[in-house]
Amino acid sequence: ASHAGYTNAPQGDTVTLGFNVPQSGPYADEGADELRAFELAVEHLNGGGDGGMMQTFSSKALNGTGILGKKVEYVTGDTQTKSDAARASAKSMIEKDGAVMISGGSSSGVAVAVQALCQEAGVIFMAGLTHANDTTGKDKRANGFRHFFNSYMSGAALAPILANEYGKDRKAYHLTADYNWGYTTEEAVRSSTEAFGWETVNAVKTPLTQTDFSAYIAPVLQSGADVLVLNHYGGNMVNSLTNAVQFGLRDKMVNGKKFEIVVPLYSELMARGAGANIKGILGSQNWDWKLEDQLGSRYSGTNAFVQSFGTKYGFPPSQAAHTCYVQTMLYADAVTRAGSFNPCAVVEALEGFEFDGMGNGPTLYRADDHQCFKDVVVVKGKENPENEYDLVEIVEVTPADQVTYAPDHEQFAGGSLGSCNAGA
Amino acid sequence: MNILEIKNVNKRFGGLQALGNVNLNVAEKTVHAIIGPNGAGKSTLLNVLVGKLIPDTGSVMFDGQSVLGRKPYEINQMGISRVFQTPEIFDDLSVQENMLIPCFAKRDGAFAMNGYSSVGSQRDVMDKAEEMLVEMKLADKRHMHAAAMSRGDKRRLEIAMCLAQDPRLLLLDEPTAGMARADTNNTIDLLKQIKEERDITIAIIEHDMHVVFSLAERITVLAQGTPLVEDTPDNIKGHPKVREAYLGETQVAA
Amino acid sequence: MDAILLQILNGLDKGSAYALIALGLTLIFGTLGVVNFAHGALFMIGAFCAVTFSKLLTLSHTIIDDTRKDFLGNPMKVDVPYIHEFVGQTTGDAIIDWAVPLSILFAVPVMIAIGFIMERGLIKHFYKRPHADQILVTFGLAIVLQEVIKFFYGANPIPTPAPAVFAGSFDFGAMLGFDPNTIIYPYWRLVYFGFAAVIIGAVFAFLQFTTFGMVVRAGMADRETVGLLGINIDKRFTIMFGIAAAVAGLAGVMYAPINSPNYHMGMDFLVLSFVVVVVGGMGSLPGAVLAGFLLGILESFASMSAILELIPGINQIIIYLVAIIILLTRPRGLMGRKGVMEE
Amino acid sequence: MFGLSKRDAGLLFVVALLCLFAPFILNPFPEGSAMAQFNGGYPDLMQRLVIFGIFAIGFNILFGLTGYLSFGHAAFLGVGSYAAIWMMKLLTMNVIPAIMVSVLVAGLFSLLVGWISLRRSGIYFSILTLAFAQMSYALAYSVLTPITGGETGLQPKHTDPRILDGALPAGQSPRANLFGLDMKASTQLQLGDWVFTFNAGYYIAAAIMLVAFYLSIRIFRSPLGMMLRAVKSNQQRMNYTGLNSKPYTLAAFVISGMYAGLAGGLLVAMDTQVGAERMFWTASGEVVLMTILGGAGTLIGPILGAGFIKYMENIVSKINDNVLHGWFSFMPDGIENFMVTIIHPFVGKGWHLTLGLLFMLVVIFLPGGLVEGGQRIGNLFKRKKADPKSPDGTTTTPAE
Amino acid sequence: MNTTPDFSKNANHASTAPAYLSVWDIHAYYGESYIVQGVSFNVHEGEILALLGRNGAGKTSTLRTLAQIGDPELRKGEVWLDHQPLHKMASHEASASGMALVPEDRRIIAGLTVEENLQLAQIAPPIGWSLDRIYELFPRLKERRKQEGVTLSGGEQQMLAIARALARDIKVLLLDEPYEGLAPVIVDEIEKTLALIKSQGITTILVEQNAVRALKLADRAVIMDTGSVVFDGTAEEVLNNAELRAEYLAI
Ligand SMILES: Nc1ncnc2c1ncn2[C@@H]1O[C@H](COP(=O)(O)OP(=O)(O)OP(=O)(O)O)[C@@H](O)[C@H]1O
Ligand SMILES: Nc1ncnc2c1ncn2[C@@H]1O[C@H](COP(=O)(O)OP(=O)(O)OP(=O)(O)O)[C@@H](O)[C@H]1O
Ligand SMILES: [Mg+2]
Ligand SMILES: [Mg+2]
Repeated sequence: ASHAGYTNAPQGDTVTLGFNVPQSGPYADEGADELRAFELAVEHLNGGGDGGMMQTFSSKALNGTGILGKKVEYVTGDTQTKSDAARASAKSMIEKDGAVMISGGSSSGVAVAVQALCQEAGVIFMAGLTHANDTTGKDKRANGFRHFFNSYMSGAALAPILANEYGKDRKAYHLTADYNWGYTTEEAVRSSTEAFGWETVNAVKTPLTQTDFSAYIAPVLQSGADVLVLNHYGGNMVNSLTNAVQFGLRDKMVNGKKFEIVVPLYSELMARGAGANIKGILGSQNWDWKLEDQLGSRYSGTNAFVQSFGTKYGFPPSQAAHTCYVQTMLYADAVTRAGSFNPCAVVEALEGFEFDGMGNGPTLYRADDHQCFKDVVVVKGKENPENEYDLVEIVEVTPADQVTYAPDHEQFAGGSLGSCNAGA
Repeated sequence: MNILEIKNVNKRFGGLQALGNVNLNVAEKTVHAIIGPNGAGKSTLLNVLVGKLIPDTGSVMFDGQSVLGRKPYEINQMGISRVFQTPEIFDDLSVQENMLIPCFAKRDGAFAMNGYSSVGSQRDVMDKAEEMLVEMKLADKRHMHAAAMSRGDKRRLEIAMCLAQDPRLLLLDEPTAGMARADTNNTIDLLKQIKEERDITIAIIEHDMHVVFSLAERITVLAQGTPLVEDTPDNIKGHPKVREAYLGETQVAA
Repeated sequence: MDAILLQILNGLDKGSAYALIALGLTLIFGTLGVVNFAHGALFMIGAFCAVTFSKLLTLSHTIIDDTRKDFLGNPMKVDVPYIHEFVGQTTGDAIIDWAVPLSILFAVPVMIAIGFIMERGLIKHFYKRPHADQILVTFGLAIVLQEVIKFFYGANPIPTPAPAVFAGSFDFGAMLGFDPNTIIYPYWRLVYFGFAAVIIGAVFAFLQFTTFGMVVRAGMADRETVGLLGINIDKRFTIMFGIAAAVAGLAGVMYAPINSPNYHMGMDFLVLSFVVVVVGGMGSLPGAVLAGFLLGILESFASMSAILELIPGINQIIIYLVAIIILLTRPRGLMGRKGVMEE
Repeated sequence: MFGLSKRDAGLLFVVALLCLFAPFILNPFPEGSAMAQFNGGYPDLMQRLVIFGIFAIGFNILFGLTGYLSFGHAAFLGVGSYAAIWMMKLLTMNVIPAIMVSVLVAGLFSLLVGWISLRRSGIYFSILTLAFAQMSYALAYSVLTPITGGETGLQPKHTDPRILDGALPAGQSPRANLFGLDMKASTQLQLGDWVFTFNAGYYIAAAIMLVAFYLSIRIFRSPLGMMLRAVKSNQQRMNYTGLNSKPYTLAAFVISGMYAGLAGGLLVAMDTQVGAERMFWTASGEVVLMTILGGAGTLIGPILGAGFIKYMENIVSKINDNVLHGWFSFMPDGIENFMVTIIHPFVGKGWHLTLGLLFMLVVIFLPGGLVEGGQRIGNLFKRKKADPKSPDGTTTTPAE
Repeated sequence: MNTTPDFSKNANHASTAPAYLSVWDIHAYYGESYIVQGVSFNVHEGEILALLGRNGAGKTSTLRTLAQIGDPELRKGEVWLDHQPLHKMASHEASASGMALVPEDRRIIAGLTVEENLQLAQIAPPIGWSLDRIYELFPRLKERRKQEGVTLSGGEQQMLAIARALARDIKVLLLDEPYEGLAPVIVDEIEKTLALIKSQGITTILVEQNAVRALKLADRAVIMDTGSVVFDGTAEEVLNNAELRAEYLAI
């Protein structure tokens, strides 16, 4: 790969994308699902399979001949869910394999680290699963884009439904993972539930490395709280929820009300890990594979994606897989519309881009912070799941405008996109 | 002039009075032997002298300075070196390196941040170590791993290491135990010679009466933690109590 | 008051897990002197014994139910456990429900076998090697075991619930005259606590009331001499290893309902269990148990929000802080024996 | 030469050559060939190899010589990194102050930790160091987020003050440099199908590694080095020989802490970001493994061990099924699939399995680590000296 | 297994075989260092054999080889005790067959009390003297029986090491410098003990630097130098052969 005005300008008739996902560590399964989606996306871009969401995508630029006529190839790497390892892996994709775009990831720490790297190197970063506000808030970068929703949106989407289901006179107790994502999620859920009249009786931080949460769960009842909010993700969430249910919290009556547990950010894999404990618990998701079936064609694209993913792999895709697939498609589309792989051209094509048919309904890639704005799905653990992929039911969908915030919202303040970097 | 003055030293191990009111003076530039039955407290006394044990009561003065409460390395730097009952050497180092370390300790003191120049370039120390190796007939084993030496050789090495420091007081805990006869004799000669040449004081614990009587100018007999008698070798030999409690029949004859 | 009582109870329970894990480790590490980085993996394999056993019980054949549709619109496949056919649906479900306690029967032979194989095949050659080599080989082994489990079970936690009768919690508060719901305690954790007590007691009794413990301690201090006394120390080391593996495994089996097992749960506990063993003092079984409970209780206290407000972040570091303080004030931990791994 | 013995100078020379020609040595396969997957000659990996080499060299000064097994050295690396990134945020993107301050800060921190931890020896010491490192990690990840960036770590930003640097031109991100020479600056050399990349940052890091290696040889051969080995061998004898073992061990601890800080600073210089995971116990464990794997107490072993682990991590983890199919595509389909199925568990997401197996194989068959493997190969070529009775036969020279 | 060794290759030994303990052409290595270089000798039942030689001659190594410790490793040669092939056994099996070694550095086991050190010897059969009987011989040990073994004085440790061997039912006692570090009176005691042991039919190999003392007690003597046997004969022969004494024993 030599100079052509920007980093890793594709030579010859192929273009290389880098898919950087956790393959070891606690999120390895999520990473594996992301990778499946990436492979599917590449297949579709190169004209294989049934084309998936390419058929429903509102932009018709893509036609199954690769990107700008170049066959799409890809390299993979292991982020280990550590920012150092993720950067090392991304760098090898950029320096060794000549990737023009990096995508994937399953945590905000990794997303922010890799996004900064891509900014420096002059390639595009299409974030995978990252939910902390910072990714498109104080750590936003011109070369980075996030399709996934964020903590603020979770809070904004959940609060009205919580108030509706559990009443406005509730006392909440927060357990919060003691790191960035935890802080932003707690803040988002707190401020939006308090706006509906909830009282926050206590918020306790729990170490990331904690596995047994009994010491944190046990005092909850003593505090007089009647709702427990678990600002936890991954293994933390599985364990804290399991512990909470073990303590019988869900069978208790406090202040004359049934005790409730809320998990702001849901994921299918976590739900599977938590098993029966998840039943009846509310949370939010970026997307769910049943959206189109249950809520109609506003969410078109969903079925097309589920169909081709399910046919290839035998089970429905996770939201992590969905977001990675969509990000790949959006990138390819932006390149095609821009007519160039030049990152700055791609940035221009993506900024302010409005699209539909990718499973989330009408969506905007906002120019100010490179965050997608779309509906947020509020879900609940299913009482009688039919199989291990059918663990949640959709409660409601909060429309995009209710979760939209000003670019300079205080929860996102402190960063600046800078300008796009095309590299060498 | 006494180089070492031990006053009223007591040491208990649980119910055992290992040292009971030990008073003992060692005159400068003499060879003073401490003998006594097994478990009499001889090694314990040495442990007190080198700072390995702290006595319950009493005082120990070396050359007018108290040694109590000082760290072993400080005591050594004052001029007291000790050979242990079971050889204490640097097993993982070569014989030559074993010799070099005390030479460096002598030259540079308890700590020196000498991390840049190579060992080989320190000629003075290298020469001194070499000299001792030759003197102790260890020169041909120079590059041997110290752990792989036979026990007699280990002992010789340990003595050499202590001598290399030019101590003012040399404490020997059964230095010739396990040494072949020939080497025992050589060691006796060597110690005599060193004492003459370097004017040092030697305190020696030995069960080999041949060694004791060849070297010692004064002998203290320790029994059950207390000095029984202190006298010249000839008087000790004849002392009935010592014969009965310690020497037995054969030794006197031999 | 009730808050403190609650945290003591909590700590006892957490402590029983720590103590049990540390007990297995101290048999190998404190007693045999082998730095066993694979201990966490043994714990993890124990938990996966429970998972595997549940899976075996629910081994099914698939029938196609034309009346229902799956997510792609094809006819639904329904799994029917064989056990339903053998013993009928109700008994079958009851057995499946009791899978975790039942898997003890399965785990004990499996773990002992793993312990034997590991010792005979690998560790045996490392007794005389430097600790560094032991670290490398057992760490390698731990990774391999972990990856094997990951290969078969994936990285996601696998819910492994306790029998339904143990669901919910016991109200100590009400019993002791406090307000109801102030001191509650899950039944399964009471079971775990009791189980830990039994195992710890059994291991103590075995090592205390037989000469086995003394011989193994002697063998660790000086294998050569013990051999000279006519004792086949190799055999005893192997047995000891088997026991340690079984203890680790049982700790894992019973822990499965508390935290859904995943392939890296062993690594999560590894560092902690080393800290517990060392704080307890090398070579001391009671020390390890005591340290387990002590650290468990302190950790519980540090998680109280009143304390967290006072010293933010204390819950993150309490274990290490206490470890440092204990190791600085007591040279060999709480009850360590002299000369074990001090150089 | 340079005050080294011929043999040591030779070793240094070989390492220097390896560093100099690493872009060639690590890229033996032509671009686009199936084997190109194994090429490691791209800047990031080469930088990592030498930086972790420095880390391991330093660790070996403590562990290899004194036998004190620190399980918390990653903390010094992490602290060095944080110091460096703050220099870049506050002062300048020039790497010189960043690196110097990282060494200094890590040195001070290791002085504190060492001073406390060295009150104990053996496993008790290891656990003390581990405890300090884990506390550092936990605090950096959570409570100290305002200073460390917590989960998302720290990267230079436009908005940083950087009082010594002028304002950045639009569209430019802050880049680490050495008086204007960009760490990322690379030139490429194309020879037929082969492409070799020469990167400024790598050569700077490699030069620093050579200096670090040279200093470590000097320490090994110096009286200090000998005293440190004496600490390992018999501290009791040392104390009764009038030597205070404490400051010696502390010196080794601080030196190795400074090496770790240097490595941390260089990591930031090459890749301007820090995350707290850098201090997690597994990172401390990794340097232990590197050192043992290569051969603890040997001069070159730690560098080999570091290279081995980092190469595995970066190369094997990237081999996915797609690549495997590419390799075996010349075979009939059935055999191709079979081969892919066989190899699949060991590469890509299974790279840890390979790593674990290799750890075990190396330690079982090469008790002295990779260095021993090298010696065995060397012996194959040399004429066998068949005199087992010669004294040299029984000597184990502790170094090299 | 009960076959007698084939000594036909070595005429010297053919005449004395079959002995109670036969050591035939043993070669042993510490790693790659070749230390015991073809040692052969015979010991008859109830005999005391003095094994003498300079420091580093290989006496300890020979005893360790006989006890099958494994370090040095016996690579060639045979050791037969009462028709049992010791060279095929591990050290604990050799011990069960009646071989007992009192090592030169005593090897008292750290962390165990005096009494536990003795009890340890009585775990595996065959069991020898009772603790009471041992304490009768060494009252000092009885006094100190609750103390940790390694904190005993040097001489006390030596007693314990010998006592530990007697606690087992043994056929051959290998003593590596048992007098070392003992007060002369105690040496007298131990000598008496050895005579007593001999009277009970136990065979003894005694390694000792105090050659005169050893030879006075012994029936036969073997002298070693640099890993091989240089003399094999009666104790008297050595005492009477000034040349031999001067060359190898310096007496
Ligand atoms: N740490 C200790 N704890 C308990 N008792 C001890 C300790 N150290 C020594 N003793 C006891 O103190 C007594 C004196 O021991 P010491 O080693 O001083 O004797 P010694 O005179 O050197 O004898 P030997 O000539 O046999 O070496 C012995 O009875 C010994 O058992
Ligand atoms: N572990 C070892 N590794 C290598 N060589 C060794 C080892 N132990 C002893 N040797 C060597 O074997 C030779 C014989 O040693 P051994 O201890 O058997 O002699 P010895 O006759 O018992 O001497 P001593 O009277 O000094 O005890 C010596 O040269 C010694 O250096
Ligand atoms: Mg003594
Ligand atoms: Mg010997």
